[in-house]
Amino acid sequence: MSYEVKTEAFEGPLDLLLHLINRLEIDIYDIKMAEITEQYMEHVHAMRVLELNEASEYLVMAATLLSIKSKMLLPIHQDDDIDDDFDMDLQDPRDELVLRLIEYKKYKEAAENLHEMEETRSLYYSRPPTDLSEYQSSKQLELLELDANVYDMLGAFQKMLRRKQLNAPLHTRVSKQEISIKAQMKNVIEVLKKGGGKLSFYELFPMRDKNTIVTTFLSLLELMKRQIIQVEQKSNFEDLFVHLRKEDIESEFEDEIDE
Amino acid sequence: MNSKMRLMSNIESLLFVSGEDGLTKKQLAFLTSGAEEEIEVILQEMIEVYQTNQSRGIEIKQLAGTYQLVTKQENIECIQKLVENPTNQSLSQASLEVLAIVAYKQPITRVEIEEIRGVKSERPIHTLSAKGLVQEVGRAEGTGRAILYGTTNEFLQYFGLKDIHALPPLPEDQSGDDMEDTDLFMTKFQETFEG
Amino acid sequence: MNSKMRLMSNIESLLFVSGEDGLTKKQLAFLTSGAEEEIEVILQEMIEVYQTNQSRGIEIKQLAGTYQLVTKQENIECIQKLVENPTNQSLSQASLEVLAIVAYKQPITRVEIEEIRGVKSERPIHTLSAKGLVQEVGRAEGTGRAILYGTTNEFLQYFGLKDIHALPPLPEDQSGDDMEDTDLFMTKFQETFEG
Repeated sequence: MSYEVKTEAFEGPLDLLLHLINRLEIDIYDIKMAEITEQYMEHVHAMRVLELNEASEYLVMAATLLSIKSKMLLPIHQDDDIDDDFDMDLQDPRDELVLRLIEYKKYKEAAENLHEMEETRSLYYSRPPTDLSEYQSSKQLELLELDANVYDMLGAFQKMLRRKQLNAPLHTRVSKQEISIKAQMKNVIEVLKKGGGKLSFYELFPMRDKNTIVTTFLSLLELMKRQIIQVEQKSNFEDLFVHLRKEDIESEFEDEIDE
Repeated sequence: MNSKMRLMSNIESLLFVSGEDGLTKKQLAFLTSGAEEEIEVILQEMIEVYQTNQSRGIEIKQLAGTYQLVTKQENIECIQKLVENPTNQSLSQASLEVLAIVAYKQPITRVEIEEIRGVKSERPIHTLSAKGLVQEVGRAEGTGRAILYGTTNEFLQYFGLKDIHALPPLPEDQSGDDMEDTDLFMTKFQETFEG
Repeated sequence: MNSKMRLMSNIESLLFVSGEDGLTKKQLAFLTSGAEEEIEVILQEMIEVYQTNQSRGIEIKQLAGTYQLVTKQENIECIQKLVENPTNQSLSQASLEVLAIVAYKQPITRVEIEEIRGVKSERPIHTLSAKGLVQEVGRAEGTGRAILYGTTNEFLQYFGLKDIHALPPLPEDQSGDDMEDTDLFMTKFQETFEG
């Protein structure tokens, strides 16, 4: 069976979060962590992330959200001087995320402006310069300095393509997923156990088949949500590590996970 | 023939031949042996004439630092009938985002772009370089000496910009806005107390 | 705006973008949705107007059944100056186009290069050979045994490439690729919701 659908796509976890904030009509400065985390997980769950790179980014954000959520659940130390606490600008665990979202939002809007400009520009045409080399003596041509790099060459090629307006329509069909998430969750735990309880994110994706990658990714999300595994990243764009938190989970596993 | 008409004729010929490369006021002055101020005045007059004359199908626009002849927007329909594939292949969302960041923050490294977007951006950067919309403009200081990216002339041409300053201002920083509001509030507050 | 002015404007736009290929009366009638007889009359009037208006630098030339815009003969002097002026970019654009085609499609004949570019390319090929960036790498099979061109070692050196495989992939299908991934991704997305 195949589908051909076109809907809104997301440009990464920040884009997805902005979408959710917008849809849920949440104040960006006062994000309801429980609500947004749940929605985020649901969405990412439903999405089938294709590229490993992207997958890790969505996963890191999931981990971040869960971490912020749990920090916010911690009781504020009331044993200290209450006045102090009140006056002090307590560091909100959401601050960093909010700043990132706002920064990203600016450029997302700027990108929309660019898109409009692109459309306006497509309403008028210029013409390629007349090839004047005919009027040029060969000697002059040889003396002409060519000052270019590979990308100038590609740019020239691109200009030519634009002139020729080449294009081919694209149709992509997808087959249905074959491995269940439940089965893959078990697999992941097995692999983690064999790997001594800790593996790099990429080691969990040895297969190239996109469907399997997607299923593995979703099973990781589910495991994370259930706190069976934990995901760690030292800093942006560094390798992710996946830890097994609970060793013996078989029983709980059998009852809970149902398709 | 008077000299103004000759200059106009020369300018039209030159702009026609140079196509999307266009020519600057300075180059036009040199090529027509006219004075730059005179060329400036004549160009303004020509721009006006082309625009208002309804039987003209082309006009003069300032694009990427040069003057260029382009077709009038109102004729797009019949031109699109002429070009093979009228559905202009526009840039992907990813490319547009990267391009926006490069345009406003140039020179900027790939890692910095990725920090803002929250996703890897190697591919859109490559697409944009290959399309001649961004280019390497230098290397960052320090270890690694990462490539610094900036926009190209083709970028200006592609988005119909006279120069990089013609970019619309970056959408308002909301936190800045709020802060301003707070400031205003505090000022009012203060005023009331002191007044 | 009256219909004659609109037709004139349309025709000027169309002739402007069609360049050296020009357009026939029939094509113009189809593209502007005008009657052929009407187009014929208007074209004659336009030819007259362009010719007599001394501030115009281009005119309509009728050649082998097609109409095309060309610069006026009397402006040859300033165009010659443009040809000699080193700021002219169209020369390097032509050379870079040919170089890109040779680099990615080698071995390739001159005729094949011209088919891709849509214009004569003898001069830029000559320039590139003279600069040692492309060379004869063999002869094509069949009658004529046309020269096959390829890039040289100097080409690799000039662009700082380890070998020819170090060339970045052609941008041609990149935006397509992006779209494909997004589509695939979103299809999956939908599937899960509906499934």
